[in-house]
Amino acid sequence: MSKLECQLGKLLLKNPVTVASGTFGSGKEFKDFYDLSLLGGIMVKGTTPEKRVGNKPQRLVETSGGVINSIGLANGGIDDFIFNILPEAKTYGTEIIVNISGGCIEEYGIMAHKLDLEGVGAVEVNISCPNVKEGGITFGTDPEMAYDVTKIVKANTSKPVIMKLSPNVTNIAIMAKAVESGGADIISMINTLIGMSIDVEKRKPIINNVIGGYSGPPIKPVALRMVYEVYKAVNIPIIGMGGIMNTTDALEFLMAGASAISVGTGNFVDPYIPINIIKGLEEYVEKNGLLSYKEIIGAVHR
Amino acid sequence: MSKLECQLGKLLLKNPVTVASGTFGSGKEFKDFYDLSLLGGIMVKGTTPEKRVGNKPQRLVETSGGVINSIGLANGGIDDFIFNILPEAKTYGTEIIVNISGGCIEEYGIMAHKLDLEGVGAVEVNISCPNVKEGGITFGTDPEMAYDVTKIVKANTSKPVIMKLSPNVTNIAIMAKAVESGGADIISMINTLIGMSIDVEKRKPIINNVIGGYSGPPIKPVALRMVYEVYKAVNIPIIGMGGIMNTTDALEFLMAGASAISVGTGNFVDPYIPINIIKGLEEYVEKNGLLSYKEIIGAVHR
Amino acid sequence: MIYKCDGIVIDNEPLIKDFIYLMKIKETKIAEYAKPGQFLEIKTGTLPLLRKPISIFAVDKVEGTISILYQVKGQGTKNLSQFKIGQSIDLMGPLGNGFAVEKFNKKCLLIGGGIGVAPLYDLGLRLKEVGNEVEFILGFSSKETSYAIEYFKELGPVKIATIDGSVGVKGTVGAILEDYDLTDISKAYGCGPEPMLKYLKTIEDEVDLELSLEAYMGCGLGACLSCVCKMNDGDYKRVCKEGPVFKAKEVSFDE
Amino acid sequence: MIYKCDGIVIDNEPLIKDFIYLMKIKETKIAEYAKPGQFLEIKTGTLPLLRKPISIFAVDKVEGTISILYQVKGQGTKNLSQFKIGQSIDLMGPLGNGFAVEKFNKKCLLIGGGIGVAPLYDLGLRLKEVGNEVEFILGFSSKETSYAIEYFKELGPVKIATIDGSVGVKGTVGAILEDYDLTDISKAYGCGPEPMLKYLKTIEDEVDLELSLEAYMGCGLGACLSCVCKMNDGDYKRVCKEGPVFKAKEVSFDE
Ligand SMILES: Cc1cc2nc3c(=O)[nH]c(=O)nc-3n(C[C@H](O)[C@H](O)[C@H](O)COP(=O)(O)OP(=O)(O)OC[C@H]3O[C@@H](n4cnc5c(N)ncnc54)[C@H](O)[C@@H]3O)c2cc1C
Ligand SMILES: Cc1cc2nc3c(=O)[nH]c(=O)nc-3n(C[C@H](O)[C@H](O)[C@H](O)COP(=O)(O)OP(=O)(O)OC[C@H]3O[C@@H](n4cnc5c(N)ncnc54)[C@H](O)[C@@H]3O)c2cc1C
Ligand SMILES: Cc1cc2nc3c(=O)[nH]c(=O)nc-3n(C[C@H](O)[C@H](O)[C@H](O)COP(=O)(O)O)c2cc1C
Ligand SMILES: Cc1cc2nc3c(=O)[nH]c(=O)nc-3n(C[C@H](O)[C@H](O)[C@H](O)COP(=O)(O)O)c2cc1C
Ligand code: FES
Ligand code: FES
Repeated sequence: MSKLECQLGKLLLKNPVTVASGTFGSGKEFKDFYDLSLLGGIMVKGTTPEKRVGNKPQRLVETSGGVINSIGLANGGIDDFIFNILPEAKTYGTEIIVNISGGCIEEYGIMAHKLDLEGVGAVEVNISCPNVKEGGITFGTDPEMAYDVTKIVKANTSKPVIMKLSPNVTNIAIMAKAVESGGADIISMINTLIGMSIDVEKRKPIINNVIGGYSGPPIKPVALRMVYEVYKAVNIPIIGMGGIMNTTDALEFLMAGASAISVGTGNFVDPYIPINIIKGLEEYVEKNGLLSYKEIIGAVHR
Repeated sequence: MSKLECQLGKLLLKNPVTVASGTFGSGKEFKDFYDLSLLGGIMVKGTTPEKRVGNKPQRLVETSGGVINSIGLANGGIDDFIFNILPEAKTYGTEIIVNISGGCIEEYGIMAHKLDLEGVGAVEVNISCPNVKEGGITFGTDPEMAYDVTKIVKANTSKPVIMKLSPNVTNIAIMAKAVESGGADIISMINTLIGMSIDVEKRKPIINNVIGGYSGPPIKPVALRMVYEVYKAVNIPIIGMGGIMNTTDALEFLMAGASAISVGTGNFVDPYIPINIIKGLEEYVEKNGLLSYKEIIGAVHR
Repeated sequence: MIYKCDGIVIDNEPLIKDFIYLMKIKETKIAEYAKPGQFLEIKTGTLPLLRKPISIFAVDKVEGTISILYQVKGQGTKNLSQFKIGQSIDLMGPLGNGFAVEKFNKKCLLIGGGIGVAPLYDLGLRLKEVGNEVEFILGFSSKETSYAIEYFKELGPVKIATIDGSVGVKGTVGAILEDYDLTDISKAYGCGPEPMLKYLKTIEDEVDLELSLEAYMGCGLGACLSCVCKMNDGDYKRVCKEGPVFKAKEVSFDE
Repeated sequence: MIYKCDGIVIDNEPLIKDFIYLMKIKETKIAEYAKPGQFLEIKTGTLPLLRKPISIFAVDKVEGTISILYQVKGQGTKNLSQFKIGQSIDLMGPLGNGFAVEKFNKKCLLIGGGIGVAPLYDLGLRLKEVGNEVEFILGFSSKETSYAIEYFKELGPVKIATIDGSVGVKGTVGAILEDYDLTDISKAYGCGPEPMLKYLKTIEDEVDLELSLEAYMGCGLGACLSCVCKMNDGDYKRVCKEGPVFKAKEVSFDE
């Protein structure tokens, strides 16, 4: 057995290095660089029940050493994903994890049901999008709504369910416990912080949507802290992300309590970061005489 | 009248550039560099009812382009401040704004009462510290507690009351409204994000207290977004801070809705940053033919 | 095929100091596959974090080099200007679709504004290689801020417009196009600032026109969906993947 | 008086490449006021964000220069090693209290471990200037990683200890101190890694001893309270302000 083999509940990855939703397309866009089967898994770009054109540009800007984006979940809709993207993606030889967003609880159920298909490794549930019915409160900030979303997704799929937590909350442990008690198999975290950037010449926000999701190296300390807190609060495995750029960053997340990690914004800077981290972890495990990388999961708690 | 004159409710500053609590000592430490009377105001290091030695070191570390600190409110206590620090500070020719932290609501009242003194320009209330009585929930994350703290401080002082908001909440606008309805004269924001950093060699958190407050350039996008949201939510003036390093950063905060700004971590990098920003704002106002810098407050909302 | 590789800087000269630079890079694989109108994503330093999209100005497939023409705007392009000869430079490319190059009946007209002239040199060269005649209309703000004109003159006649009239016709490229006989032209190409592209759309019915667009890019690979531009059918397309070159009639600059 | 000023690098030579460097900086004001044991806060580049505390190794008050001896550890000290002659360098100083310098009855003993030797050169020089005899005990890990010894030899006898025994006595400075007759010594000074300082505390009753401490610093000015170390009375003191030099008996290294 490989020393990097990664068991997340019933989801088995060949290694703990995945790529984060929205930063890796469906994988196709990175095929020229390396064999995608090297990856532990691919979280594909978020899908929604219907096609969405997304927000008006400018949709992304670099600021403060990170990136703010407000893509607005542009995608062809879940059916387009199933018929036009999944057939190719499932040939990549890595776990395809489908990231879903709904506008109401029922939509999450419908999407989960549609995705209960061969070739789908797991469902990752993005609860950072606003709930239209409940007047724009996001599912990701209200523990009861997060619980309900988890329940309905679980009820509609046989796949492992990954609940993706938003960091824009007062108490991340409460959110984690809510999705755990809803039956979540895995937690992935963190989604983007909400940020803003201003063009002082134009006296306008740079992102057309005014605010957007802040990601990249600057958010790492917040992400690590939250992984640390959630590891103490729940018993399900965590996929950690937020500013991971190299092996040291990945080790920090593992030691804070993540069982696997995801590279997001890093893919824009250097598409080889996930591959370099896989190599780096292999070397780390050898150098430290570990039987499995798992020995360091949650190491700072001991 | 100077084009930088800054009126924050009943608090009048000669310009909108202040220095943030905990990053400027009591001012004395920076006296060699420039005449402190140039500053709009000084928020002195946080004081508490009793002397506190603070946390065990390591108390601070640079990470991800910012800084994490966990000083633990080390200070000589409010009486020491009043008798040994204030007499000198009030000779600096700038507004002395006293930052206070209590372990329970009553303590805030007591401190405010003690500080109702000549030479104190305003009281800045730090509500990010945990409430010991209520089991460690911080005043800064519960709107009702924030309201109660504001009320008691207001009842005990004739000075302008600045409520300092923590960014570690789901909804900053609710917190802002709570302190506004409690009678706050001014809001200052943001305090630090909670972050963590890990030493992968030692497999231990770098900060002895495990987690700490994350400040500096990386938190600017989050701070700007929150100032933007709070500006829409309340009618009292805002002192904006979080990663301000230069005039452009300061302009971003003013345009997002702040009426004044504070330089924190920047003072460690270059003690002249506040002075450079004052000059920069003067130039900006001239170049753009403004009658007062106030014309750009909240500009992005228009 | 997209490559990520370390090229070697073999020249990095200011055409106008602190403003316009021409950099030549040894990188055989990208040189081999590059088509006119394609671009690179260049890592310019530790910060900025993101790579910067820069068009390919010229390609020498024999010596295995590519050249870029760039304007110093912010930190990223400033970093570029500080690369030394012999230094390695982290590139991704060639990216995007590129311009359509074929043998046309009549002449080709290449219209560039400011740093938008960059992709037109390689385009002109390839169009000539396959047997076309090329003409250029280039717009700058003034004589002092005009550059690279001698390169374009190698390939065909060049008409210049400057806003202040200090060289050529006074005004934008529009001032030249107004009186231009487009019936002589099989195909036109445009690259430049958005106001110029908007103006060019007014001639889209008179001549077959391709425009190269700019948009803020996250990945340059089609993955992040940040670089989209509006199409006439209301949909968005990715400038880095379906573009940067679009048929003028496809795109919409309406708000 | 603390100054923030731009010095000019007039020398920056590796004593051991990629490891130990000696930099000389023209900066008259700081040179004028610097006392032995004080330090500078140096801005080494855009990142790291924070300034880096570095001791003053030597001062030439006549030519108005200061020298620093530093070890490359991470990004900040790596940046330092890349400064070129003639480049300006953003300094704050002189900071901290410094060592007590006066005329003593008997000899002074200066004990340094690794890069902790840095402040002892200037200290030795000033002690001699006021009429003392000085002796050094310096500890390194090996011959290859020992440095600057010739500078100390100018000032007085130097005893060396190395962990691997490749030069001098095998072991830490403790291996020399064990057999050392401290009755000859009026005053001792120590600077080095924490284990060495802990060891030195075992001789604090035999000789009047000052230790120079290290702590992670935010401001270097006494404002942030991050750099504290524990005192014997349970209180904390700021290494940047009340220190970096403390009486050995004052400090506590207990957890
Ligand atoms: C397909 C394409 C080809 C280009 N070809 C060239 C060329 O050949 N020569 C040349 O000089 N410039 C070219 N540009 C523009 C160039 O990318 C920007 O000038 C550069 O990114 C500025 O970065 P900076 O850090 O120097 O300045 P900044 O201060 O960061 O930005 C200045 C302006 O440049 C633009 N910009 C910044 N970052 C990006 C980004 N990641 N993606 C897109 N635009 C950005 C924005 O409009 C911004 O307002 C091209 C752009 C695109 C999209
Ligand atoms: C009063 C004092 C005097 C010093 N004098 C010298 C000297 O003369 N020569 C010399 O080579 N070194 C000296 N040091 C140590 C020097 O400050 C560190 O080696 C340097 O800061 C490392 O920074 P870096 O970015 O290269 O490495 P990093 O990788 O950032 O850090 C390596 C280690 O250096 C220490 N360090 C990092 N940042 C700081 C900081 N802001 N404050 C304090 N310690 C830090 C930490 O222990 C860290 O683990 C002194 C330190 C102090 C406190
Ligand atoms: C351009 C962009 C698009 C994103 N789209 C999605 C998405 O569709 N669904 C989702 O759950 N997260 C999305 N994210 C969040 C990332 O998956 C990730 O949680 C976040 O960026 C933090 O990781 P990083 O700092 O490594 O980028 C997106 C992030 C970026 C930068
Ligand atoms: C070392 C340090 C100590 C601080 N101490 C206090 C404090 O005592 N009271 C308080 O309200 N805020 C304190 N803060 C928070 C700052 O006042 C400020 O709100 C925060 O650092 C964000 O601004 P910045 O990014 O410009 O530093 C402290 C910050 C730092 C870095
Ligand atoms: S830049 Fe990412 S899709 Fe075009
Ligand atoms: S480093 Fe700030 S008080 Fe010493």
